[in-house]
Amino acid sequence: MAEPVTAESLRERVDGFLAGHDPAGERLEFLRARFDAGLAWVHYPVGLGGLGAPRVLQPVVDQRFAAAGAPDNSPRRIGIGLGMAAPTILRHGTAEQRERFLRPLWTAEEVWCQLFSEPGAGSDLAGVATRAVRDGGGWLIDGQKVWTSMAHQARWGILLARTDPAVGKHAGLTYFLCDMHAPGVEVRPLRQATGEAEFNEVFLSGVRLGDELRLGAVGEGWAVARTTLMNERVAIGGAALPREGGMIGVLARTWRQRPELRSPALHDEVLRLWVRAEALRLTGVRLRQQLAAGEPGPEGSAMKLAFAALTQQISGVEVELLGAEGLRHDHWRADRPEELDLIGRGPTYRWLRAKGNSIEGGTSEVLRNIVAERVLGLPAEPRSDTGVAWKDLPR
Amino acid sequence: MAEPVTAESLRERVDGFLAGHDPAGERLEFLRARFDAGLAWVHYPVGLGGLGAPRVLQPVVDQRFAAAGAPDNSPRRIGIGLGMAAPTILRHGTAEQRERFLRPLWTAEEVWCQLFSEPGAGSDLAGVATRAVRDGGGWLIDGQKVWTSMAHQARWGILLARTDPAVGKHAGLTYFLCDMHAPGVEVRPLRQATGEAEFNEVFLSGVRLGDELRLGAVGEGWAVARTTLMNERVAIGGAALPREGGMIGVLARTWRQRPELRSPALHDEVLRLWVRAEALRLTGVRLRQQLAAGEPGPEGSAMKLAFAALTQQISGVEVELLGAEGLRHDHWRADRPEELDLIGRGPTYRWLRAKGNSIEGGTSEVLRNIVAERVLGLPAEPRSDTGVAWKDLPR
Amino acid sequence: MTLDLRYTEEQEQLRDSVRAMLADHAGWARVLRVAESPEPDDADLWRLLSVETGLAALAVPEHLGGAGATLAETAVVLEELGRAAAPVPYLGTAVAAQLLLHLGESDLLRELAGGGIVAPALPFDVGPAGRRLPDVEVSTAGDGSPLLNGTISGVADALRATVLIVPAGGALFAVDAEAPGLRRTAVVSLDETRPLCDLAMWNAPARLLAAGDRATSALDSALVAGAVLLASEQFGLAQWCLDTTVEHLRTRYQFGRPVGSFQALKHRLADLWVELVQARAVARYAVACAASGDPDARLAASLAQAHNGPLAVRAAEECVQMHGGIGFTWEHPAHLYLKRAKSASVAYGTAAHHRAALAALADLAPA
Amino acid sequence: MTLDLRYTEEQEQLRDSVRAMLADHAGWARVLRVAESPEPDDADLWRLLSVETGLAALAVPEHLGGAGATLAETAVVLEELGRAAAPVPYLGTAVAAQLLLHLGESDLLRELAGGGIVAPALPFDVGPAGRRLPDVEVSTAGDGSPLLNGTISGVADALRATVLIVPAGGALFAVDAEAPGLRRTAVVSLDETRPLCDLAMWNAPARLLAAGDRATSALDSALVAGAVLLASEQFGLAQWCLDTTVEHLRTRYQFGRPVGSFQALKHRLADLWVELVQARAVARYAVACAASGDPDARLAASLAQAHNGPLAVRAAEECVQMHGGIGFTWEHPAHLYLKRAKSASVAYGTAAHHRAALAALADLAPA
Repeated sequence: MAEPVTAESLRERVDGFLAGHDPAGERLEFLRARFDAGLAWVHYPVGLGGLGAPRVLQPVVDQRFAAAGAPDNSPRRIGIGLGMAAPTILRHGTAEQRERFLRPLWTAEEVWCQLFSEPGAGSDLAGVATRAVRDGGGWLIDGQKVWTSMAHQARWGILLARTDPAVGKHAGLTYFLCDMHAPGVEVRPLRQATGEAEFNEVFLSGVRLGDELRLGAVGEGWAVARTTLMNERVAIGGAALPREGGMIGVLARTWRQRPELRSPALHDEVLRLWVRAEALRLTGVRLRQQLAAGEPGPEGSAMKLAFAALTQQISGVEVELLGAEGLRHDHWRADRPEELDLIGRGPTYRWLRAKGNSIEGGTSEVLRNIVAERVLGLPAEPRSDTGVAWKDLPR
Repeated sequence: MAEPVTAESLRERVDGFLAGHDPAGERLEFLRARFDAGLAWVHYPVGLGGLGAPRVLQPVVDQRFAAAGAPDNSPRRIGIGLGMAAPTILRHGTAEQRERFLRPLWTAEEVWCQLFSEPGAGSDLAGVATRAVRDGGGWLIDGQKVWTSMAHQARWGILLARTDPAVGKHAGLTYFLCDMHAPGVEVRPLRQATGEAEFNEVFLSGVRLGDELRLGAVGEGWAVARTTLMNERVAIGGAALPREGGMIGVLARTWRQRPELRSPALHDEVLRLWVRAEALRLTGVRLRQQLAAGEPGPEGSAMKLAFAALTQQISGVEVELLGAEGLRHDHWRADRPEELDLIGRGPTYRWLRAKGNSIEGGTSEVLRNIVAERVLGLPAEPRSDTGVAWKDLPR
Repeated sequence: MTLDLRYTEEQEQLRDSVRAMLADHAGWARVLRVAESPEPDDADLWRLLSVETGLAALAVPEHLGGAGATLAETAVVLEELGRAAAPVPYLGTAVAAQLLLHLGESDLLRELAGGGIVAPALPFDVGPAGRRLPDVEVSTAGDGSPLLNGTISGVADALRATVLIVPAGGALFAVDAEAPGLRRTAVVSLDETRPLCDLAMWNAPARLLAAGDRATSALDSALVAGAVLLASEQFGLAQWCLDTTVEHLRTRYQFGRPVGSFQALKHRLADLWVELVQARAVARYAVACAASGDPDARLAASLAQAHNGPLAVRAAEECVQMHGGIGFTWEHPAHLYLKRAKSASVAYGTAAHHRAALAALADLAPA
Repeated sequence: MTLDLRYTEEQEQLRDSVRAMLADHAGWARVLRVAESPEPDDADLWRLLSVETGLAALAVPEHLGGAGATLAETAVVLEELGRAAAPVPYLGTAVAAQLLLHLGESDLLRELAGGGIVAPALPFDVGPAGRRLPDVEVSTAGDGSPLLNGTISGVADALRATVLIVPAGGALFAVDAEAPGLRRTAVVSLDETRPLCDLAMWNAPARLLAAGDRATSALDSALVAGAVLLASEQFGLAQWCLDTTVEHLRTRYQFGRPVGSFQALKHRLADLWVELVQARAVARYAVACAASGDPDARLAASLAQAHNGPLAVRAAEECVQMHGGIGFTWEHPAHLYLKRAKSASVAYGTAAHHRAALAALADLAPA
C-alpha cells in the first residue's frame, strides 16, 4: 500500500476484481467480496472495506461497478448506517466493534436506525431523558425515543442515553449500539400529517445491553453524538439534478400543460419560484465542485434551509394553481414508505410532506442558530442550562 | 363642577367662550384664555386647562373651535410636549411644576423636546449613561443625547439621567426637566440618510439644573419615563385617512396615469400592497372606533409595525416601477423639516425616509418584543442585566 | 365610513355560548375521529347547531323558523367554527340561506331552518372572483318540467344535503338530493373536516328557482356572502393557531427555558399577531358591508379573501413548524387546521383571483 | 454542466490585491466625500484602476494594451468594487469593452486600455430585459458623415467619459464627448456613488461603428455582460452589508449583552447568508456562461439579475435596520450601500423585467 491510490489505479483494481467476481452472481457474496477487497468505501482503512484513499475518489469506483452492472448495497435504504453509524463507529469504536459492525452494515445485511430524539428532547438533543443504569457487567436501558425512521426494519440502533443525571446535561450522556432484537425494545409506527408512518416511536423497557455495546467512554456520549450529527449534515444535500429536476419541474410542467389554470398573479409567483429553485440547484452544483476539489464549505446548511422553504412554497403554489382540483388527495392510508419521495404522489401529498422538511434532521430554527454562530460568528445567547445538573433543569 | 360634563354642555361652554373671545383676535391671548377656561384638554384637571371630563369628548371641543375659525396651538409642532411631557408632568409633577409648565406648553409658547436616547442606549433606553451629580442644592448634568427632534427649537427637554451607577440600571435613574437655554447645552443637527437633519445631537456639559427641575423622586426615573413612553405609543397612530389617502395612493395614481411603466409582475405586487394598505387602514378605523367607545386595545402597536413595513415596501415598488426615472432625487440639502411628510417629496425621498419608520419611536424589533410579551404573554428572555450594577454591565 | 367594525355585546355573548358548546361537543379528538371516519361530517354536532339551537339558520327570518339575525351574527359563529375546525356543513348552508333569502324562497328557507341541509352545488373554488361555473345542461321532461345533465366537481358541504341548488343554463334550480339521476361521489379530500364530493346528473328532475338577472343577482350575492363568511372562519382558524402555538411555547421547555422565550419565535408570532389584527378588521368590514348591502361589499369581499386566505394558511404553517415534530403527527390537531386552512384558501376564489378582481374594482388595470 | 463555478487561484489573488488597494484608496469616508462633492466620481481612484494597474481593461487583449483576461476576472474586480461602493465608472467601461471586443474596435479598445472612459449611452434601466431604447435620429452631414439628434436620460458612468457609444436608428455610433452639439447634464441621483446624467444631441457628429445584425448582436452581448457583471457587484455589495452588520452586532452591547446574541437578528442574518450563498452561485454561473459563450448565457444573466438585484437591496436594508439609529445617519456608510443597491436593482433591467424574460427563456408562458 506504499503506492498512492489514484483514479487510474482504482479503475484497474475494480477491473481486476470484476475479472474474478461475476456481477450477475449471488448479490451478498459479491458485496462481501467487494468489501473485503477494499472497494466498498475507499477512504476507510484497509481491512475495513477501504484503501485509505482520498474520499473524492469514491465515485470512480462506484461508477465503474455500476457500469459493469454490479449490484449495489441499496444505499438509500441503509442511509443511516452509512451516513451516521459507520463514521461514528469508525472514529469512536474499538477494534472489535469496527470488525463486528462495519461489514454487515455496508453490505446491508444489517439495517441501522438512530435513537436520539425523544418527546421531551427534540431541538435540545442533549436533554435526552432515556436512562442507562449499570447492571452487572452491562447496562439497563429505560426510556422512549421518537422520529426513528427504519426502526421497524433495523437490526441495530445508535442510542444516546443518560448515565448520570446529577451532572450537566452534556456531561451525563453515554452512547450505545442498541440491539433492536433485544427483549424490551418495542417499535410502534408513528403516523404523521400525511397519514403515513415513515417514522416510529421506540419504547425501551428494561433493555439489557452488554458493555461491549457502549461506544466511547461513559460520559462521552455527547462528543460521540457530535460525530454522528456532523455526518448527518454532510449527508444531506442529495444528488445533482438537471434543471427542473426537482419539485419545480412538476409545477413548471403543470403550468405548461394546463393553460386554462394560469392566472397573471400566479405567473409571477411561478417565475419567482423557478428563479429560487434554479439558484438553489446552481448552489448545489458549486458546492459539489468544491467538495470534489477537497474544499468543503458550510453551504450545505444553506441548502437544507433553502430546500425546506422552497419545497413548501412550490407545493403550496401547485395546490393553489390547481384550485379545487388541487384539494383532491390520493389516500390517507398509513403506509410505511422507506424513502422520502416528494414527487411520486400528488400535490396535496407534496405540500403536506414538505412541511416535514423544515423539522426533520434539525429544525430550520436550530440550523439558523448554527449558521449564525458557527458560520457568521455571532455570539451565543446567554445559556440557561449550563452549570446546572440535568435533573434540576426545568422541563 | 358637580354636574357631569357632556358633549352638549361642552358645546355650550365653547359657544359661551367664543362669545367673549374673538377667534380673529390676538392668537396667544386667545389660546391662554382657552386654557384658563378649561377648554384646552378637557380631560385634564380644572385649573390646568381642563374640566376633568372624559377624554373622548375632546374632539367635540376641537371641532367647535375649528368651525369657528379659532387659532390652534400648532399641535404637530408641539407634539412632544403634548404627547409626552404633559402627561408625565401631570402624573409625576409637583403642584408648582404643573402650574409652571403646562400652560405655556399647551399654548405652544414653550416647545419641548425629549432627551432620552443616547449613542450607547437606543433600544436599551434604561442603559443611559448621562450623569446627574448633586451640586449644592441642584444637579450637574454631563452626557450626550441623540435623535432629539425639535431640540434646536425647544425651551425645555424631558431628560433621563443616571444618578447612581452603582445600582441596577433601572434603579439608578432620575428624571429631570432640562432648561435648553442653560449654559452647557449644545445642540447640533444630526444629518440622516435622506440628507436632512430632522434630529439633533444634544451635548450636555456641566449643565446646572435646580432641584425644582427634578420630576419624581431620585432613583424613580424609570417609572416616570414609562409614563412618557406609554404615552408615546398611544400618540402614534395618525389621523383617519380615506381609502388611498396614504402612500399607496401615490403608487396607485402613478400606476393609473403611466400605463407605459406597467409590467405584469409589478401589477400583482401593486395589488398585494393595495390589499395590505387597505387592511391596515381598516384596522385603524376599527381601532379608532374602539378608542372612541372607551375600549382601547393593543392594536396601536400592530399599526406601527405594519405601517413601517408597508411604507418601506410601497415606496420601494414605486422606485422600481419608475425605473431609471425613479432614481432621480430632488436634492440632498440638509434641510431641517419639523414634520414627517412621506408624500411631499419624490419617490426616492419616500423610500429613504420610510427606512426610519422601523427605527424611530421604538425599533420594530423592540416593538415585537413588547407585543410578544405584553400582548401574547410569551415569556421574557433570560436577562443578562438584572442584579448587576449599571457600572459593571458590559458596554 | 360609518360602518361599525366592532362586535356588538350580543355578538360577544353569542360567541361565548358557541365557543362553550364547541368545547363540549367538538374537541379536536372528536374532530379527528370524524375526519378519519367514512362520515362526511359530524351529524350529532350538526343536529345541535341546527335543530337544537337554531344557529344554522341565524339569518333566516323568524316567521320562517329562523333566528332573524344577520350575516354579522352568522360570521361570529363561523369564527368559532373555524377555531374548532368543526366538521359541519355550516358554511354552505349559510351561503344557501343568503341565496334563498335573495329569492324569497320561503319553503326552502323553512326546510333549512328545520335542520335540513341545503347546499349550493358549486365547485369549491368558484366565488365572486375565480373560476367559471361548470356547464350543466337543461332539458325538458315530458310534463315540461326541467331535467339537468352534467357534472360538478369538488363541491363542499353537499354529501348529506337534502336539497342542492344547481346553477344551470344561466338559471338556478333546486334538485332534491334523492332525485333519480343524481349521484354524489365522495372525494378523498385534503381537508376531511370539510370533504368535497362530485355531483353527476343524468336527467335529474329539478325545480326552477330563478332565471335571468334574478338568478345572476342571487348567485352573485351568495358568492359574495360565501367569500365574506369564509373570511371570518379563516380569522377564527388563524386565531386558534396563534393561541395554541403561544400556549405550547409557554409550556414547552428546551435548553432549560420555555421555548416561547426564544426571540426568533417571539418575533414571528408578533408579526403573525399584527396580521391577525388586520384580518379581524377586514373580515368585520366585509361582514358589515354585506350585511348592510353597502355598494363596497364586493370589493370588501375580495379584500377579505385576498388578505385572510393566505393569512390562515400562514398561521397554520407556523403552528405546525413551531410545534416541531409533535405538530407534524397525526395525533396532534395542527394538521387538521393546516389542511382546512389550505382548502379554505382555494374556496370562493383564491387570493390571486381576488387580487385580479380588485384590479378591476379599484381601477388598477393590468399591464 | 461542465462550467466551473469556483474561483481560480489567480482570481483569489486578484481579489486580495484589489481589496487591499480599495482599503487604502476607497475607504467609505472618502467615498462619502466624493458622493457629496460635485465631482461625478473619484478621478484619483480611477487613475489607479486604469492607468496605473490596468484593472479597468482586464478583458482587453494584451496587444491592445489590456491584460488579456476575461469577464470572469472583471467580475471579481466588480465584487470588490461593490464591497467598497467605489465611485468609479468601472461597470460602464467594462460593458463598453465587451461591445468593442465584439466589434473588434481596436482603436477604442486601445483608448480604453490607456485610461480613457468609454461609456455606453444607455438609460440605466435598459438591459437584456427591460425597457426599450430611446429614439435617437440619424441624419447626414454635408460630407456624408452621420449626425445624431435626440436625448437619452439616466445614463450611468458617462459624465467623465471621453467617448460615448450611442445606439441610434438600429446602428451603433461612437460620439466624442467633446463633440459639438452634445450636452451632458448631471442628474441629482439616488446613488451619488454612480450618478446618472442626461445626454442631449443636436446634430452631434458621430462615427458609425456597426449597423444591422452586427450592431444588434454587439449590443445584445454588451447588455448581457452588463447584467452579468452587475450581479457580481451586487453580490459583493450584499456581502459587505452582511459582514458589516455581523461585525456591528458582535461589538454593540444593549441589555448587557452583544446585540448579535439576540436570536431574532441571528436568524434574519442566517437567512440572509443563505441567500448570499446562492447569489454567489448564480453570479458565478452567469459569469462562466458569458465568458465561455455558453448558449445559456442570456438565461443565466436574467436569473442572476432576478436573484441578486433584490437580494442586494434586502441586504442593505437589513444593514440599515440592524444598525439602528446609527445606520440611518449620513455619517455612517450604510446609506451609501442602500442607495447603490437600489439604483443597481433597476440597472440593466429590474428583477420584474428579468422574470418576464425568463418566462420566455424557460418556456413558462404568461396566462
